[in-house]
Amino acid sequence: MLTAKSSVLGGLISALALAACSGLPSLAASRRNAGRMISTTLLVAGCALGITVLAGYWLGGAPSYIWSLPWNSPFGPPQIRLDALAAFFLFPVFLIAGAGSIYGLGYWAQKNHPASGGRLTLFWGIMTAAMAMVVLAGQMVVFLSAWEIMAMAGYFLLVTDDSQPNVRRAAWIYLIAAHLAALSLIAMCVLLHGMTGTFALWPRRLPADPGGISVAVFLLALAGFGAKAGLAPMHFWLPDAHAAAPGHVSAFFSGVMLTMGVYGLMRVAAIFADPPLWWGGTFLTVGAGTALLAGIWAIAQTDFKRMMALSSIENMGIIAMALGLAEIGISTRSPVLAALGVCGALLHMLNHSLFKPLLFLCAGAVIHAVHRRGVEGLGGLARNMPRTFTVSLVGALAISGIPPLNGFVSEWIIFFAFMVAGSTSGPQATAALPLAVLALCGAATFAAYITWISLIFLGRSKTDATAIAHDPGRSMLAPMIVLAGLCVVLGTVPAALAEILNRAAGAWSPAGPLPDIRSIVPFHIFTVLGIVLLAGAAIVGIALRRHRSRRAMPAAVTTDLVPAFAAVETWNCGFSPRVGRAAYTGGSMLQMPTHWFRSVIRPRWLRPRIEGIFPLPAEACRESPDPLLDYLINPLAARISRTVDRFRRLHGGKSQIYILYMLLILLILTLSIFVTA
Amino acid sequence: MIYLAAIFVCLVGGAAALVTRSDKSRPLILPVVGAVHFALAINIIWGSPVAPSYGILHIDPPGKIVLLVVSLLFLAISFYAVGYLRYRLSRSNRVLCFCMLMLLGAMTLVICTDHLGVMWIAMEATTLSSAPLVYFNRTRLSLEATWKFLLICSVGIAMALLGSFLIAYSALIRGLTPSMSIPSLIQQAPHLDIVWLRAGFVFLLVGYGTKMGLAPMHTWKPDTYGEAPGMVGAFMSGGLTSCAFLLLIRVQRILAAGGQGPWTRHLLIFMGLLSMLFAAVFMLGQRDIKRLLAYSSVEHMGILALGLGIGGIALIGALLHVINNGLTKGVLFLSAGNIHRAYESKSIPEVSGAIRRLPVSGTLFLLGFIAITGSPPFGPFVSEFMILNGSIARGHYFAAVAFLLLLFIIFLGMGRTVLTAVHGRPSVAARHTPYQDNIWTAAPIVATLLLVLIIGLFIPAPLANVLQQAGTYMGVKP
Amino acid sequence: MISMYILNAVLVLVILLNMYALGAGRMSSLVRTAAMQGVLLALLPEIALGSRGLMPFAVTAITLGVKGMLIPWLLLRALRNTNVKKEVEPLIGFMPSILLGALVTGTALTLSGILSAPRHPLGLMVMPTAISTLFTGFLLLTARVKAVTQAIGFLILENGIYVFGLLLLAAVPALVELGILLDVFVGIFVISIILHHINRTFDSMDTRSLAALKE
Amino acid sequence: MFASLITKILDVVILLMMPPLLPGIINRVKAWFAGRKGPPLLQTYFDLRRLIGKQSVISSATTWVFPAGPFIVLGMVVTAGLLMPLGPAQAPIHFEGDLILLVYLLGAARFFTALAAMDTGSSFEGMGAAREIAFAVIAEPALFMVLLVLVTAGWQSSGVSAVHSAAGGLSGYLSLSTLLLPSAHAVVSGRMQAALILSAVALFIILLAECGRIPVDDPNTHLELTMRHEVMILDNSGRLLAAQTYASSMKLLILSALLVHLLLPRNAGLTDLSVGAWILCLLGMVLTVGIVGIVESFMARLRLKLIPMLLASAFLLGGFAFLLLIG
Repeated sequence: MLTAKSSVLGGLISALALAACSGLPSLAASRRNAGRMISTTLLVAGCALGITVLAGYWLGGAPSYIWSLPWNSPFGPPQIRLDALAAFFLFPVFLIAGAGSIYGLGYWAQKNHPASGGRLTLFWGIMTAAMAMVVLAGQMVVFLSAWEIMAMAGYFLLVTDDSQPNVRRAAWIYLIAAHLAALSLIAMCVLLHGMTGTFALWPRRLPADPGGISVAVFLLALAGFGAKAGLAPMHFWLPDAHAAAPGHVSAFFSGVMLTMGVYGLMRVAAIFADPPLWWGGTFLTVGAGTALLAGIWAIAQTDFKRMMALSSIENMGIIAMALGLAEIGISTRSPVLAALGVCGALLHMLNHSLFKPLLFLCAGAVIHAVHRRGVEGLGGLARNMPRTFTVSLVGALAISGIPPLNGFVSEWIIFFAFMVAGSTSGPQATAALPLAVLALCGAATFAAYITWISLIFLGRSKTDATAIAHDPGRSMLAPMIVLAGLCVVLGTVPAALAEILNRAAGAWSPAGPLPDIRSIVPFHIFTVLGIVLLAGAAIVGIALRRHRSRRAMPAAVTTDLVPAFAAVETWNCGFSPRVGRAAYTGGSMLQMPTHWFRSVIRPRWLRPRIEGIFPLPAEACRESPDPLLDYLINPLAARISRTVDRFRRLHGGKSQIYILYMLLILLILTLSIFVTA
Repeated sequence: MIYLAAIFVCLVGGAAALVTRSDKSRPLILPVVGAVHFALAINIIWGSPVAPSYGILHIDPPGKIVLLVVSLLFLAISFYAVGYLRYRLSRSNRVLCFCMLMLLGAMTLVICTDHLGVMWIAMEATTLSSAPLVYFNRTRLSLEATWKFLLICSVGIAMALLGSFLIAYSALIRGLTPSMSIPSLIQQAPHLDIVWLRAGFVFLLVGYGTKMGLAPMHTWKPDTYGEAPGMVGAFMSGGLTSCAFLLLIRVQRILAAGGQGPWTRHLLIFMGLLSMLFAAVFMLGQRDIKRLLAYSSVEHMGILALGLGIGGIALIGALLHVINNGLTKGVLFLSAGNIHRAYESKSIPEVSGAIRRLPVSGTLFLLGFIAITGSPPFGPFVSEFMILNGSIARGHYFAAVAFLLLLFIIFLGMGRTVLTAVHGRPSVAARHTPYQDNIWTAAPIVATLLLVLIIGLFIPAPLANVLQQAGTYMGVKP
Repeated sequence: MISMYILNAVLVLVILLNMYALGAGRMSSLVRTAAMQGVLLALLPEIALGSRGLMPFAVTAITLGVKGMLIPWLLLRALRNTNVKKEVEPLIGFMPSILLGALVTGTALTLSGILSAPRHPLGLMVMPTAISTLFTGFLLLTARVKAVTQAIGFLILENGIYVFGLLLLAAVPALVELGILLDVFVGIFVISIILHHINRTFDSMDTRSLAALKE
Repeated sequence: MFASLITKILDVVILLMMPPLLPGIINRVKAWFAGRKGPPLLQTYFDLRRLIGKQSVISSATTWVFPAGPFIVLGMVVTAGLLMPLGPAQAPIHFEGDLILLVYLLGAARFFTALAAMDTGSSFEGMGAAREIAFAVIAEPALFMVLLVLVTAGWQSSGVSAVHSAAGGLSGYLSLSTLLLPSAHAVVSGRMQAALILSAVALFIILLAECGRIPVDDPNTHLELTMRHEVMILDNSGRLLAAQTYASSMKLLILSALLVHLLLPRNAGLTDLSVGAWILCLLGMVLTVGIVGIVESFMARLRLKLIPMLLASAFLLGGFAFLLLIG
């Protein structure tokens, strides 16, 4: 007789094992497509099993389980724990891993990439299992191991195309950040162990910390998890990494790996029953700073994968802000604020891991179709790739928070939380000020995604790169459609998640139960609104159904809603109508805000010299590399390596000098003899 | 006389190597001796609950750990050597095989004695028997490396001799009967003269620290490991240095018994961090993969010294790290040796795309790098985590911060070179060299890496048992 | 008592030889100085402590043979074989070297009361001599250019340790003592062989040509 | 119940009927100041009727986004309007947090306007869309700041802090219909009045920007380079143009209603069916657009690079108002 507990454990372990080993067939038969198919099937089966187990777990009331594994380790038995919060973070792991691997069948087809395809599949599976393990870990060593395996697997996914120097460079920077994060977390765990005397994770509701260790724990957690989540200033690895990785890997990174940082931050935020107010304040400040910077940087990008990566950073900042509000709610004993904050953070996390992978998959589909990454030179793809266009539009609308899509619901909750925070008396009301950042980010996201959608899909093509483009195959399209569907469903029926949110928030809350989110947020109104808006859109759609005009005009069409369309060229002030190149480009579309914020964005203008009476054709463009990397980290690294080079003379090859070193150290140590202990 | 048997096996093997004529069949002696030695080592370590003692021959629990590493590593290297030497038939391997076995014998003697004088003799013997190994390639550079190795290690080992004398002298000056046997020194320890005892420790630290490769006495290491064949580097950096560390553990125990524990700990932490700092500085921008590994060895010796200095759980961590470092260094040096063979160079940018050129060795090298930089799920992570834990538990916050920072810098330095070497595309010249991975040169590395992985996942009960013995022996409260 | 006089006289001689070694300008005289020092030191236990049995006597005999004849012969051969310059090339001049050596020796002699064990049968001179000799060895190792000089420096360094070891003859079993000596000899022997190889390969003894391995 | 039904119907009627009047008022005011006779007050109604009857001209470069855009925009704006109390009574739809939805719906309208503009592939529409979305980056935070001031003022004047109340005790304090309709029992301070006036000034600037009026945009000129909103709908004709024009005038109505309600005395205690109050509100809106007309008569369009400054000052005014309120 299996108990519910052991069946959940068994199911999860099998799901993880399936995922972790799924890459082996593909690696073994790297020249054949069959291996890849088996691998993908295994992975999808594992993910489906995981989701099924999770569903059963939710239906069973999401109790808190702890398992100790019979295992010999110097740090006590490894533990796995599952509670409502962990289960909440597990869902996107399985979903995106499964969807992404199916997408990868078409995107990184085995027949085109026999060597790297196997590797990619192998590390995809390992990454999936490791991320699930990060969430499930109930002991420091298990957690740190899973964390590092995740980071390393991420590295290998990133260097899938390692013959490209820019890919290697991005992967290297990623690895530096990942290692920095891992070391911070190791230090954090060691300090936590010093504080609690146990290796178990995660401690909850500790009484106040009399020593100052909790400060270090908090800051290290912020650095470690913040680096993974991409909170500024530890975000520097993120844009390049996402831009360099294959499409579905970027989706995986941005949709799931970043949320592992969020997960850790949430766990750390719940350590103390009565956290100091500055914890929440710090989350809020860091989150606001991150969101603001990333939002502004995002609009300056012309490489749309970089733009999406920056928008991921921005969303992580928003989540951190919401978490900060929740923490402030706990500190100020305001359960309403705490519930709003944590539910906003959780829901936005979930939403982000639906629409951001969707957008990356769309971006990947476009790259797959036209073989270029920038928005420049594209346009008019909506005609060649109508399905991709539709799902991309859904993604862009969702991330811009347009009702009735899912992004709207979570952003609404976070705005709401801000307004609640602003209504307290006392200085903590200033916590509402970052509301402006959230609004600015919303508008910046708008701007960035309108630009992306319109320059790629709308208007006319600027070059003939788009001529051969077409919708991708079924294996790529299906995951995109599923994700887009989920965006719509969660936007219209958010109430379906209310119970899950309640439980996850309850599992998080370090200070007693939180109010039911349904009593604060009018989910049913969103549903009504969603149905009305969707119905309206459907009516417009039906009414606009084109049919041939009875009149004899060529290409003239008419519809029920708008009579007698006359199809002509766009009015262009009398200029040659078919010149798509005169239209706005990625560089020019958002030039104005880029110019306003140039002191923060620090764009590089590459302007040609135009001289003479008959100047040669010239090109101008703008680059917006990461300012932190460009103006701080790289120069610093160069300076350090120069300094280090000076020390290398110590090892100059002369044996006499080497013996002199021995004599010197002997002298120094001899002097220490006379130091009394 | 199981200890003598273990040493005798090496001597017999050495003699056989000298008389064997064929360069092709001679290397086969190595695995045979390795296997017998390993069996004997297992017997020594786990054969009886209390280690037997024959006069000056005795093994203490930390020695068991080192013996395990040395024997295991030699076993792996001996199989590798068979494959490796097939590619080096252009020169006689008689001296190489002979000296490898002598080295093993000397190391066994170092481990299985409790007399400071004998330890010194055996240690000097390791220096002498490894010198011809370094000179195996017979190039100008290897000659220079041998010269420096010999000179610096000889001076260092002379200091160690002086240190041993000084410790005995500290008894003499108090009117006690001088002795160099560790049990009697431990007995005398509370009555020894503090200044001379400390002086003895300083000289022993510098002396055996030289053999270990602690900075700033590490100067021979990059030259030697850079010029010696990979298998020699593996054995020296994994085995020889561990033996030197074992001697420091034993000496530190005498000092601790004399009430000088805290003072020695400060010295050891200082030397440990200094070594890590030197390693970090020289690893940044290091383009030669073998020299890089040598500095990594300096780093890990620093970590060992640090763990010994911190004590408590960190000491257990250091002992575990002896195993992890030894085995991982084996993986790294052996795979680097294969890469060196395949590229006929050991520096970037000549070496690039190793994963494409040598799928097995390249991957192993990369995994070894991941392991040695302390990433889970490999063993070094566990031991480094224990050391870090110990340093926090015992209030060495500065050491903990410095440790983490230096680990990060070292990761940067090492990663840059290793990743450049393994990724990318191999040059045309490198694609046309004769070397290809084969079962002899790849399987031992894979097996070693698996062991490192196993230790990272869980500590097998027998090993945990020995670690616990060592902890109790060193006075670590559980 | 007479043996004490002889002992002290020999030790003073050893110190003087140190000074001479620091000031020696020709390689061959440097080699001979070291050899002479070795011979004196080998004879010392027999002189100072009287006969202690067969084993120590054998040790003395071997030491005499190796230090007094074999090693000087090896080193001189290495010097004779080549067209290397026969002069010692100092990094720190001869006079400063002697002054430094004298300074350390003087300090050690001044502090001999503190450094030495009370009531040790060998008296107060052993410790200062050991320190002086050790320092001389280090000075030759670090302040001379040629590889051969370094080898000689190492030889003198070992002599210093040997002097110190005289204090502890009782503590060290004869077998161990023999082992130590054997190791020292083999060590120097190997060094000589390597020197020979260096000589052949580089056509010089100059360590400046041995500085290719560096960062 | 009956009263509320009446007011709701009244609200919807005003929402649907009144918007085209507002541009007419502005034009008349401008004409009066210019000493011209000006177009009839109801000119926009005539324009709309005529446009609905006309045939559209559609570029062949477009996709379905172009013809659908104006209708989606209209739908979004109408929905937004249903959330805004136009008179002294609750809006037809009101719930906790509807003010956030209002901003989002207006944002969605902007999204589709810009998207439909970009669908033509013309560089002129591109220019308009680029400016529209760029200005929104600053205008949106400013608008939210004003709303934050409104919420905070509403809570302070109610004397309850929902943050400290236990589960589910928000009772409508985050709804426009509660916040904008002052109750007689409200606690009012001078600080609060000052903050509300400051934010009203900010809102007025936002209104000028959002509705494309001088000094941010010039709705009358046909020099494409100076325009923003008009240039975005340059290719629209027939019913598409009608939908856009109607939607933009409705946006003007919504924002001016918000402005009027912001300036109502906080403790006025208006009742649903008081005719005087209804007239007061409607007159307020007329007055607001009248002021817009006056501004248009006396100011020229600002240089493009100064517009962000203007919007940023609106944002700062809102921020100051908030700090004043909580200080």
